[in-house]
Amino acid sequence: MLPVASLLILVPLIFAAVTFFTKTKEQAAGLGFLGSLVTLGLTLYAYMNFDSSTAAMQFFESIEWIPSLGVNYSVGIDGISMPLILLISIVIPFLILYSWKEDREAPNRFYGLILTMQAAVIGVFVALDFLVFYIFWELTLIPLFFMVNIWGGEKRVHASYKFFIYTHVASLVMLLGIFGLFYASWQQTGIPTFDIRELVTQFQFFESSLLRDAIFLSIIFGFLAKMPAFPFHSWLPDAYSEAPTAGSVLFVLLKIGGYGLFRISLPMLPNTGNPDLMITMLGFLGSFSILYGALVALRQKDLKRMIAYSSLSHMGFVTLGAAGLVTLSVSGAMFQQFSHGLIMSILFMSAGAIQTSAGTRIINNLGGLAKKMPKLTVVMMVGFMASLGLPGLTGFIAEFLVLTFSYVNLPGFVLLALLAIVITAGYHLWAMQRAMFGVYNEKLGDIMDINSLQVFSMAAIALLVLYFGLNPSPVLNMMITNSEAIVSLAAALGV
Amino acid sequence: MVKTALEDFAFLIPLLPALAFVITFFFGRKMPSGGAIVPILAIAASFVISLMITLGLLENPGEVVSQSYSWFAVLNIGILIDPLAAVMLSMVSFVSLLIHIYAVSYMSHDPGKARYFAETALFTAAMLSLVLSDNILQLFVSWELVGLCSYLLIGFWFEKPSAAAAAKKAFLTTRIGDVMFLTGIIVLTSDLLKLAGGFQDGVYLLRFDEIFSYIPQLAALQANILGFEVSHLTLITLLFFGGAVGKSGQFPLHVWLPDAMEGPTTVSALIHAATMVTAGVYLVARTFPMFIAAPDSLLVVAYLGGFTALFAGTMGIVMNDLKRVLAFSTISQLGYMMLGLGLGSAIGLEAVGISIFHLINHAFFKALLFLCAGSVIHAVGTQDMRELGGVGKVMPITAATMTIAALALAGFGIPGTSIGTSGFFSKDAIIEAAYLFGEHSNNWIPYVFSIAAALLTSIYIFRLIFMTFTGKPRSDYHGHESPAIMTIPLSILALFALVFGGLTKTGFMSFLEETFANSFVNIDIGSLAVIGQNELVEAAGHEPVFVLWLPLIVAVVGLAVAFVIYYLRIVELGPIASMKNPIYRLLYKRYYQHEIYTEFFSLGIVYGVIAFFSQVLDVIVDSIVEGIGILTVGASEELRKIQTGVVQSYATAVILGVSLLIILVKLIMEVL
Amino acid sequence: MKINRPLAFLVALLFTAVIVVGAFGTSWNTVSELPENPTDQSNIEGIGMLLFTHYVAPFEVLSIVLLASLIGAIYMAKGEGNQ
Amino acid sequence: MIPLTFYLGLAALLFSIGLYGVMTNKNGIRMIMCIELMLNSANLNLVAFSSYTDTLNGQVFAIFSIALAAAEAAVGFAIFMAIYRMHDKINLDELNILRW
Amino acid sequence: MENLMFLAPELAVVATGLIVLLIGVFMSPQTKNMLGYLATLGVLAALALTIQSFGTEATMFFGTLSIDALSQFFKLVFLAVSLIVSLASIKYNENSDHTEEFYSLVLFATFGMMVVASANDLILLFCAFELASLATFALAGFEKRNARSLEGAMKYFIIGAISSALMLFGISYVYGATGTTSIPMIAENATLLAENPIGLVAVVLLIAGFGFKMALVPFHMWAPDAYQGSPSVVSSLLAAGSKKMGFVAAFRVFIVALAALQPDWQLAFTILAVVTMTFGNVVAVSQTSVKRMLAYSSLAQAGYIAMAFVVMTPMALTGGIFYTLAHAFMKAGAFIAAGAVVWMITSQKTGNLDIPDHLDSFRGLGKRMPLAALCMTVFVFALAGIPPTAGFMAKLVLFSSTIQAGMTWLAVIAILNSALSLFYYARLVRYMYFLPPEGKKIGMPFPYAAALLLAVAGVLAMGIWPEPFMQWAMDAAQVLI
Repeated sequence: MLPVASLLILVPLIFAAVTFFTKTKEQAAGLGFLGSLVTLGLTLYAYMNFDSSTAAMQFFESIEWIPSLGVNYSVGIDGISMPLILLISIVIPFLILYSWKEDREAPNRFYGLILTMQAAVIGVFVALDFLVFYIFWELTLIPLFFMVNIWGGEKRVHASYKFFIYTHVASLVMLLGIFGLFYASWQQTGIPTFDIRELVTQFQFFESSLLRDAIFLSIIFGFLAKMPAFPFHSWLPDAYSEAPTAGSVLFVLLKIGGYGLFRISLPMLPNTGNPDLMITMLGFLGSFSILYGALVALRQKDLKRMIAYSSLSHMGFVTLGAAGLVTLSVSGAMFQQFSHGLIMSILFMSAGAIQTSAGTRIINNLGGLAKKMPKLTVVMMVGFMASLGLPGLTGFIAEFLVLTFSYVNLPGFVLLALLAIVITAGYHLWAMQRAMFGVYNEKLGDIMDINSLQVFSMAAIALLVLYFGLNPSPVLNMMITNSEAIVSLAAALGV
Repeated sequence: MVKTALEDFAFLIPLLPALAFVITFFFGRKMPSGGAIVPILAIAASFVISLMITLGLLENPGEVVSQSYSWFAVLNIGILIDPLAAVMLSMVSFVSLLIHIYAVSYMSHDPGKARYFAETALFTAAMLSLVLSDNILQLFVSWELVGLCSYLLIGFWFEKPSAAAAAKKAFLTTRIGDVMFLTGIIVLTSDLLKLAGGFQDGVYLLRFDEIFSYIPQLAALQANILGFEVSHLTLITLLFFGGAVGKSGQFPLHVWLPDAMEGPTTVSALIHAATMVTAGVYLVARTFPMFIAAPDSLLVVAYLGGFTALFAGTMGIVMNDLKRVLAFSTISQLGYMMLGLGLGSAIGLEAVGISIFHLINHAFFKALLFLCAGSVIHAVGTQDMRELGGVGKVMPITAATMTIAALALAGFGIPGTSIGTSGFFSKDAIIEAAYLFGEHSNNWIPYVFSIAAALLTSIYIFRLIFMTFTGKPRSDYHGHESPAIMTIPLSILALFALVFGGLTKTGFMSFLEETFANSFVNIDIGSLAVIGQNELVEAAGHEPVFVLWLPLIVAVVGLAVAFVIYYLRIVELGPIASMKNPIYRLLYKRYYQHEIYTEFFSLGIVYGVIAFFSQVLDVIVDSIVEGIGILTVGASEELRKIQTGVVQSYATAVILGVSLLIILVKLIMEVL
Repeated sequence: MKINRPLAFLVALLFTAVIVVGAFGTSWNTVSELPENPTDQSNIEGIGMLLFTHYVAPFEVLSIVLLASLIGAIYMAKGEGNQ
Repeated sequence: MIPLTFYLGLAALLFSIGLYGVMTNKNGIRMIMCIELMLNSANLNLVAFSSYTDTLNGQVFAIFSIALAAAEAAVGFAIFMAIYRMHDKINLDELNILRW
Repeated sequence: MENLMFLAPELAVVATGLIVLLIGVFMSPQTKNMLGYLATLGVLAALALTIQSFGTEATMFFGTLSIDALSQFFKLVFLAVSLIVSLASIKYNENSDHTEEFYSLVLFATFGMMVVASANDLILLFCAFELASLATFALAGFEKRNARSLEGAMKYFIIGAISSALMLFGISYVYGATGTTSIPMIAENATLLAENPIGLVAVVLLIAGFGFKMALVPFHMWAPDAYQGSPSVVSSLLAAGSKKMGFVAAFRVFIVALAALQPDWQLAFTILAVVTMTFGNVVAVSQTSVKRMLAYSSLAQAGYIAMAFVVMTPMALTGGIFYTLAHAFMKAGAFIAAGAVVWMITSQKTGNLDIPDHLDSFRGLGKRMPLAALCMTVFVFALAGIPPTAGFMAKLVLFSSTIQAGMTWLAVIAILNSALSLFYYARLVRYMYFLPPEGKKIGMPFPYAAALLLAVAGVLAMGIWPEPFMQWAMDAAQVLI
């Protein structure tokens, strides 16, 4: 058996390092593509050998690292991480293909950063030690920062710093929580350890409920700000919309916030001082994010900003589903992460293509693009439909599971979220109507449709959206297995 | 043996059109006439399979086709072809087939015809899949797909801003209903979870038989909404009905339907007759056991249906657009169907029979009406009735078939016999049931609604006929009769519109009554009605004579009015039909729905107020973050000035620092 | 404003006050009588002894200090520019 | 016998005078003189304590500190000489190109 | 007779200094380059001797000198810095006639710091402190034709002299109250200090004296100017080396000698730490001179390390001590990288010659001097506390210890500061890699390259395999408790 978990980090990292030293655009893109393909191969290998009937950790590796602090390099994959690894491994090759023909400065860095990002994100997913987790968590910041800062739009510098510092603060607060967890457990057991699962288990034995609440809140703050959820989302519209297309896609692949929610926060939740309050808080943040994101998206003039707010709205489902704390609502939330990654990739690629071709993203300055860009229109339509939760596409499965099964515990919040569904459909269709349909805006001149590589990569992702929308079981089953483990833990405590 | 073999092909019914969609979408452009042959063959095959299954069921109604497969989690996909589904399947595939054939010619000049045929194939597939769902989720999925296809097809000519807007409107309006439907499913699921005590392996929670088996418990659950004690079942069924209201264009979510004619006429035919709008009626029929067991639900259905029938009729009589008149007619007729279902509170399961009977008949004559209208538009190039007139002379077949359709719509026939148009039998059945209901509960509102609507129906449809086909041409057009490929479907439909009702009148009802008592589910509607506090009465048959004749009389009166005004033209309409007349204006403006719905509610309240304040909130949240940044940079610029560069001031700082530190520490220590 | 004499005065005064309050507020541990060494009025010998025994290490370090300041001073003061 | 606090008060005063000088003088030489004053006031403290505690360490320390003060002054003067060569004056307050 | 073998590292350093000085006199400027290598070798030997003697414990010279884990650890810090600086200075002193002065001063300063690390008597401590100061005064002004260098040296000197006067004044009170200058003896007799107001006065005066070296606000005023004005290699020595001398002295004097006054100095350090880190980070945001920015960042880092005095748990002390080593590598390396850029600008005679370390000089450095840019990136990310670098591990231990002690508020302040620092560090990286270069590619001189790689190795080693360093730091912290 290959040490897949480690290889999944190492391979993209090595390819990234090599890519940084390439000279031409073709070399950089080619090498990047190769690296992402190898990673995809490894991921598929892991997926094939993955047993989705058990919630236990698979492909487990552990090496002692800093014994005096109880830090180990331990990695593994389970049903929470596998789908997300799959997601990023699938999208990155297509992302590279999509960007292949674009001309830009320093392509070697561009592709190198994409692979670095991939390695970092996978690192977060496989890490089983808080320190390793945190290290990769922080590492994800760097590629994104530079993505926005170098290749971004007009306000890129501002947007990149805002994102960088905002989420860094959030992750530092999370780090504080981790410290608290670490020391409290150390005091409890007399043995220092940074093992995620061990610490999460120890959490329930801490005597002070104030301490438990403080730890829980500070850790979840890091996650919520990363996802993001209202009201910690301020960095999102700027960063998403100023980033280059690939950067925006990398942002949506940055599923580490939600991942942390499932891996760390949810198992801790039942043991907090006042679980009901926490659940209510999460449920509120989730459902309010959904509604609020949709409402604000409705008023956006910039296509990419609209998509960014729609992303905020969609991530609300993750929070809401997690708060639902029913097996299927939690699975739905996990599936929403997966689905959101695919769908938003298409949307940002579409917006990027429009920006490149038409030179503007302001919705009212577009119009009738469907005539000139029929291929884009088709793919974009699939993306939009998936985004507004059309059945048969992944978005629906996730939203359905989340809404239906969160309703068991959180009926009020689900109703709030349901209100947003019409609005979601509204802003999507309205944008579509203004940008793509109607009379062609002659001011845009003669514009080109997307190139064949772009068609291929976007269509491929769209097909995946369709495939997993029709047949979610390949990824959903493992999510269910793991959510069951999480929920049964909560159920045992009577929450 | 044959029957089992047929069952195995049931999955092909929606799948073949879906495959046709894929093939036509990707390769249609390279095929002759946009690859129309692929969907036509596929739908033909679906029709054949449906028909054969239906025939098989007719022999043995108890043995329904039921197949279930696990989809994801505890949910399944499956096929359920019981009598209700079977007739729907046959009708949908048949009408859709005819429309497709017709469209080969109708769309022959359109550059996007490949896309057209692909989308209509998908539309049909979605509708077929909706009909044969054996669980509520799959039904919802198909339901939404139907919505998507309607969006695509209404906006088929997307370069026309009005088409794009209409498509969006259709999708959004039905979406409101969809959300209610979804909410219903959510409430239902969560209730079922509670009642079933969690998930069990192999039990598909949302399959209809599962759902129906929990009806008594569901009815017993009470919820308190705004101070009213409401049974969960009532809540769920009303939410379902909300979905049906959206899809089937009932008041107040009917506004999308008149605009939906922005698409090609064939699309309108498909939407109005076979596919989309009937879904809502089908949903209520499908979950009828829940409705009848839920107190008050059917009453709501009946009132709303009756009201819609009348309400739409009032608008129908003032419209000048050929297709728009038909659109309002559809809304009105759908109102009848809903009314028919709603009357189930008195007549029980028979309601499903009469309602679906009307649905099927309506499908034939409404498809015919639209296709005829399409034929006229195709030939003449305009759809404004004020510019038409005398078309009958140039398009005799079209005129004849359309007249038949109009007769069917108005419900001409001889009571007590089997002679009559198909619309006559079904509509009269509903009106009679309404009478029964009135007699039974002393509540005459539905009956009054239905009679009034029948009058209006007759007026507006004959107004249409007279304005279009008779008299002199009112504008300069060059019409010609449509080619055979268009007129043959017209003729076939006309035949059905004429005789289908009479032929199947009795058999149809009894066949449909088997829907809820067979190998899949076995429900005693009577006991459910008791739960729902609905007292059932014995079937019809002893109504007074005037009840039987009144609908016909009303129809004839309507015809006469239209004849006098629009054929003989002996009444001067000018002062009445002017915008100065407030009633006319109100009707012509369609009760100011656009102003209320779009401009006031959507743009004003939602976009202007709620979304605006959300955006303000967003700016505030963002300003806090930005403010911290600006503050830091400002502080930095100010604080660096402390470092003056003069060494003496540095020394001062050091010494002051020492003194102050001592004092500060001392003070803090004293305080603590 | 490069040099602010009143401020400097106040700061110096504050410093004095703090020190004086600190020093005067302390009950110092002092011998009752100043020590008298009858044989050697000064205590050079004692200091010398300490310098070369107890404090030999600082003494050695001091030699390096002097050397270093020598080097530094000579280097800095040497006016190569005028040569 | 003179109380110890007299010495301490004197030393504090001398020290503060040195401080005041450091804070107000422009001329580098004067500043070094003020610094010497401060160091010597500390020496005064040391010697006084040495006497009043009957230990010799303080006096040894004072000797060390005198030597160190000399070395410090030497380096200081050397730096000022270099400054003088460059600017032809040693008004330290005028050297403020490095700031903010 | 004392076993001088314990002092072998110190002797090696001072002997090398003397030899360099001596033979330098007789060498022509062209051959003086080898002096640098000689000095480097000497430091290397001392380093080897220190590491070899890890674990030994002894007190020498009548208890005035103590060799223990703490002193060993800090000797390691100083020697490491000295090694990096000596190596880099080979290039700086190329073709200079004053190589011997430079190296002997560097080595004597290093010697002074090493003695401070093991000083167990205030007299020795003071003398050695002065040695390190005096040697570096001259070094700071080593470019005596450069107005900035001289101005920096002058400010450094004036504030340094005032501080040593303050320190001496403080020591005199400690002596007066306890009657002794020996650190263990003070600890035994500190009751009088603890009970009287003079104790607080003495503590603050001592803090002022050490704080001058540590560059704690408000005793930091000289630091930005001196760091900016001095030759980069000297800035490196000041920021990375002599700053740590302040810390080791403070560790010994406060934690060991004045343990009885812990409430006083703990409070004082609380104020100073918070003010220092906040001030340093906030002001660094608006700096355009990279060396000045590094100076302010150095302030901030001093604030972090000072947290060890506030928290005072074994973990915190371990963290603080670990941090000093980490910071030594990071800051030494960063200043040397800045020095390489300054060299590039001045030797090319293009760009902002007036302020050669201006941010604009770093434009496109990734293209002009790839190695320098890469190393600088590592250093600034380490300073910002981005894993997997020494800075991260150091912050991890230090910040986490505040949580352990229940001082969440302090951790929050530190963490917000740390986040703020990202802003200016990231800006530097952006200039280096993502702005177009304003000149051609320059070959990297070997000494700079070697020094930078050495520092990078240190930073990464501590970040990736922190265990041995952590153990040493723990041992060192054990001495204090």
